[in-house]
Amino acid sequence: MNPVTLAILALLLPAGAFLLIGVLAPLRRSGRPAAFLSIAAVATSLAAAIRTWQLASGSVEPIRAAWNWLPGANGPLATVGVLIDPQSSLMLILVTLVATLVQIYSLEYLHDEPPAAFGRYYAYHSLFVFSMMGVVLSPNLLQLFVCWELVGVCSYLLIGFWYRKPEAARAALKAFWTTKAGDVGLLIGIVLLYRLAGTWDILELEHMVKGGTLATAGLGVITFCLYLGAMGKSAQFPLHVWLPDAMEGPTPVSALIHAATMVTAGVYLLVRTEFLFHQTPQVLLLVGWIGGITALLAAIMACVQTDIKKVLAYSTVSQLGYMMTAVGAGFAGAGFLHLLTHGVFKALLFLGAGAVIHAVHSNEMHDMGGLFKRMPQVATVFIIGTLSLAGVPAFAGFISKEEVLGATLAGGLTGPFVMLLTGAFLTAFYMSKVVFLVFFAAPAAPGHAHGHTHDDGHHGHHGDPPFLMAGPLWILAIAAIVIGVYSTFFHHAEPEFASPGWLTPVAVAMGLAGIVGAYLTYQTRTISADTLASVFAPIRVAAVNKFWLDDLYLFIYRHILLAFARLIGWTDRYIVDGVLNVISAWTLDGGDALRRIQTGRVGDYIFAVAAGLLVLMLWMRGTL
Amino acid sequence: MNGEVLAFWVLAVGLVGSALNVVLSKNLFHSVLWLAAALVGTAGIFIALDAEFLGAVQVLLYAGGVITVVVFAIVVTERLVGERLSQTSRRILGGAVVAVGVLAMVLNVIRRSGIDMPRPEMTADITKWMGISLLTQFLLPFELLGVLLLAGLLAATYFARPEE
Amino acid sequence: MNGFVLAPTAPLGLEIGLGLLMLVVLSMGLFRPSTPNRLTGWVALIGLLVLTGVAFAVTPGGSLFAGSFQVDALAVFAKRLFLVSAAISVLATLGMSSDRFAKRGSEYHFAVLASLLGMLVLSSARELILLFVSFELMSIPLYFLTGFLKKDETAGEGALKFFLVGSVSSAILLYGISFIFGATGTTNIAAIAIAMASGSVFVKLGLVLTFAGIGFKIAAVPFHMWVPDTYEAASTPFVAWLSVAPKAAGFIVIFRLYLEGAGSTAMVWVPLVSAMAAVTIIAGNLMAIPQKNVKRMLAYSGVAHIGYLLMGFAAVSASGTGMILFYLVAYLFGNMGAFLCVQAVGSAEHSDDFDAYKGLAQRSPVLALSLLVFLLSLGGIPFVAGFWAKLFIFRAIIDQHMYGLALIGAMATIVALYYYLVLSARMYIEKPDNPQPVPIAAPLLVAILLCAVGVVVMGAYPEPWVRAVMDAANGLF
Amino acid sequence: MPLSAYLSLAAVLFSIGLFGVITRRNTVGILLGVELMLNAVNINFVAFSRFHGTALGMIFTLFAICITVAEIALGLALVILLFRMRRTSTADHIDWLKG
Repeated sequence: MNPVTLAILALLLPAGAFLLIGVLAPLRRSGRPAAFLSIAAVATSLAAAIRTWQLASGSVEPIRAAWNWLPGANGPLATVGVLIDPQSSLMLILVTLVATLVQIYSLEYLHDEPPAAFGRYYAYHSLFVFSMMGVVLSPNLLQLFVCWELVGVCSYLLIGFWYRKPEAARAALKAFWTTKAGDVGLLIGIVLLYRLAGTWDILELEHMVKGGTLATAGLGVITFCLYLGAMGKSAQFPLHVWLPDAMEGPTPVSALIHAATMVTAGVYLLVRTEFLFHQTPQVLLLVGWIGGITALLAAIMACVQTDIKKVLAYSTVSQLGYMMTAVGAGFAGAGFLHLLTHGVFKALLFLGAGAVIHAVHSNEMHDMGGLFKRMPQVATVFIIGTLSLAGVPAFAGFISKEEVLGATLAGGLTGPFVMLLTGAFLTAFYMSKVVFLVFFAAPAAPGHAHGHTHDDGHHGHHGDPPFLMAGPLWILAIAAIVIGVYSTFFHHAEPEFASPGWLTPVAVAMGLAGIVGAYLTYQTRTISADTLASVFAPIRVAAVNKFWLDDLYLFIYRHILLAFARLIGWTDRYIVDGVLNVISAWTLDGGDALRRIQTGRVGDYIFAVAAGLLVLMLWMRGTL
Repeated sequence: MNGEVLAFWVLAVGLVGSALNVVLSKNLFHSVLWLAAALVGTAGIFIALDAEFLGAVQVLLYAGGVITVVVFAIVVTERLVGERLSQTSRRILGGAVVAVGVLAMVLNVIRRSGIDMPRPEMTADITKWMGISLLTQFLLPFELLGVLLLAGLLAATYFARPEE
Repeated sequence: MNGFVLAPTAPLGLEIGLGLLMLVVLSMGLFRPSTPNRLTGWVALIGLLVLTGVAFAVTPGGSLFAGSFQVDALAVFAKRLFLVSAAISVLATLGMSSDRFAKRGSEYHFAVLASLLGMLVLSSARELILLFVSFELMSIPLYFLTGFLKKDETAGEGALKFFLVGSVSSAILLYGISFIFGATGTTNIAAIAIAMASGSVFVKLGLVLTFAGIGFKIAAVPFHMWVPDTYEAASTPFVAWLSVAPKAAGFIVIFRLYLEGAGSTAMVWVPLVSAMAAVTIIAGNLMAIPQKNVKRMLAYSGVAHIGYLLMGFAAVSASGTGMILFYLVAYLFGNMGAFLCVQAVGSAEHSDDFDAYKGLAQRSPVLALSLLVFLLSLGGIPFVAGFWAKLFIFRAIIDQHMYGLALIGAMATIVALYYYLVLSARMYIEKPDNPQPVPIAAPLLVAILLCAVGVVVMGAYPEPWVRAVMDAANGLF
Repeated sequence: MPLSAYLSLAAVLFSIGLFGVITRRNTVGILLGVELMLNAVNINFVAFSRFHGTALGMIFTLFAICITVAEIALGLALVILLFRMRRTSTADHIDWLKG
């Protein structure tokens, strides 16, 4: 099969699964069969994706296939199709791989859900996979936008999966509106882009930029708008607030959507439209700085979290900041590389955390501790994930983080570079803290044990999880090691930029320093955590309060938006409604009056025909 | 004044008179008879226009067939209800305005058309030509007409037949 | 019989096939009179499906009888449309519970096929005699079909009204044709087009009269008054067809006479047609609002849709014409589907009132969802077929700078949404009086789902349909 | 006589028929009006045909007459059906369907 067929196959299988599960109510309500269908579809997609990548990496030119969707006067207004190049095919593998593993993992994780909810979960999942692949493969920005919105809807549905839980429902809404704010920017951006370039096709746009036929006037606004969309989706400061709350969803969802795939869509969009951003250096600079700020702030916030999923969530925000900084430095390739490796090990970390949560029925790290003995497998894979994230050589995150740091330096973003370097230390610190607190430190006093329990499930597995959960963990862990070893020792791709020789030792030292710091603080307690807290008190307070951003938003919401809404509401009720009421009353009266013409007497009908004829003749008498 | 002109005027006056009676007569039965007169008058017009075959068709089919059917229908319905069918008119003013309006428009167009071409001599046997072309050029509408009559007949018997 | 003998009739293949099918259907009634069975219906359906398949294999080209019968792209397109709609209607009829359709199925289906034969010939007719005869062949069985349930209190009334208004209109139409013939001395549309270039007043008078006659058939205001009464009285699967196919046929006649025949003279028509379109849209939508009976509501909304189609005609352009065809296809699926849903609910509830639809979503989710999709399509909501249809029509007239008409059309769309949504709210928000699911006969369900698929597919991927209609329309310009 | 004389006669007959269909209360009366209108049309066709020196219009008339026959048979059958159900042939009383 040729790559286009394969890619479309990969795209349509989950869509088909979604339709089947969605339409056939008995299948959906049966639960497990729906799950198996969904898993079979996405696993086949994975196989197709791998084959697509093999075929695509052999071809120099990107493979593009498009069909007309909206016909227009001069050529199609919009097309649908697929664009296959190394980037999209790699991303396709990441999406399908993580999706497959997460779906298998969920079989066990959501074991206690009622069958109908189970079916619903897999229906959403299939829809998500389809839409995400739609974003990845999209050859034009319109299709990308449609799929982008679909992805947002799926995220909303899955965050709110336990919709009876008020926090979940609120978190879902928050995620929806925050990302929507960015999406409005994106929509404006692509509409403006069409007015400027007359096309949405990525390859054509790139061609225009290369040929110098694309006007640069106004391009800055467009790229800024595109960036706004990416900012919402990829949780960049200050639109990152939704992502930690999104942890209310089931943990496998967090692993798939809020770590590995959907949140990286913003980065992917920027990678895709890199050539446009290169035309507008100011916007690129903004991207870099905001990326750096996001990376640092989120890392700080991660240090003070006590909920294991929240730590991972802030860590994700932070890492997205890393990717964005690389993009902002002008080296999108480095950001994309980090996107791929991060997808693997962050999914691993989330799924590992899920296994822990599943066992102890709590998200709070106080309730955990000393779990290494009870669940050695989970601990091992979690440590592998941590080492990857900390950027330790021979693990997946090492090379990609080096590249990001090198790219930032090469791009001249010294300020963000310092932030990222600090962030690297903090990353290693908070991740090691999690590892020590959860797996090695002595269990907390039993009195602490009943924190608020978040997850479902009634019987805990006090031990390593069953095969369905452990299998995906091991696959991801092995992938993280293989990628790490391969990239560290065997594959020295010549980077697009030269990084100074001191970079690698410094970066590694930062990571190690973080690990050691955490070891001393949380394992041996050589350094008192309280002392640490008091030393960094101002930062700590700020971090605990999420830098008062939520409060600021709340203030804006309460005092400005609500007042505005009241004003609008008043106008709506008394002026617009008044006018509408008058008009609709006229409409209804008019309808009623006209209805009376319809007397039911055929003579009147004939009279209407004859009179109509006379009117026609009188009208046309000028030409007769 | 030659024969054709005389015939035209006689037929025209007769036609208009009987047509008016068709639409104004109070008695439905009389209306039908006046219609028969109008149809026969039309046959005369056809003959004046050298369409003898059509004239014959008009008398046989229309004046013969149609009128018989109408009379039959009236008799059937009168027998059903057991009293004479009366027939009155309403919307007379509206009807008159519309009818006169349409007439005025059409007459105006006829007056302005300048269509009055000379009447060509009859060169061929029209009836023969009609017969031939019905089975050649107009074979398709001719066949369709058969289907149409069959469908109309089926429909008429279906509606008129008392419920089985 | 060999190929040599048959070859000259090849362009008439579909019509001959249909004629044979009619013979079979009729003789089944002759030999087994009044035996209740639905065999004739199935035979008619299978025959129609075969003919539909053939119609989709036919490529344009070929003519007979000195050009009076021509199988051009428009004709092929129209034939497919007529066949598909007839097949859906016959399929739905097979789900009717009334035993009259079993007892007198032969007559019923014969009439459907006879009318269909008229439509098929009509779409190819480029000669006035053939056009008129096929037009009448299409019309007369419709009167019969309207009154088919003659034991119903209102069936006869609906048929009589339809018939009386129809025969007056038919007389006016024929009067118009006589003037067109008189001005040119020929009945061939191609020859008329040449003769019309001079622009005789008789031609214009003839076209005015003809327009009134066709106005009845397509139900443009003020020639529309038979529509609600007839629709309410007749059996619903037939109404589904009546609301679509004869309207399409009316537009085919309009294309033949006004675009092919009148050519550049057609521009004279623009103000008149625009005004008629505007009046039809406004009146149709307004009168639909106070309706309590869903069939009447759909009847009036159908009148409004004719207004949109006339808008496309007012554009007098290839794109306008093509978009009429697109609209007709979208309307075929949407409107037929909606009527078939009415049939499903009506046969269970013995009522076509809005109240019968209370809580339908809880009773029969699939039926409610289908009806919702049809209503959304008729209302022109994005990403269902009707949206593109309206959008394309608007674009065609905006291309001609007729902004006022576009504005009226757009505003009326909002009014239309009102009554479509009232019905949707009944289905989705209110609680059902009776929670039992609505029983739907399998053939009816299949027909409904076919229409739903059509609406959704056209909405999701309009491109190939647009290409098809533009191919059909381009031949006229 | 000139062509316009025949056309004018037809126009008068057509208008009388139109008046009839509008004003008649009885359904049969309306049908008679339709017959008058069609009759006028036929005169038009034959007159045009004769003056153009072609038989096309006469063929048209032939078809028109036959179709009219079918139509009137159908119409009268409907009238009888209605009469049987409602005991009336007055068009204005057949008004159950309205609004």
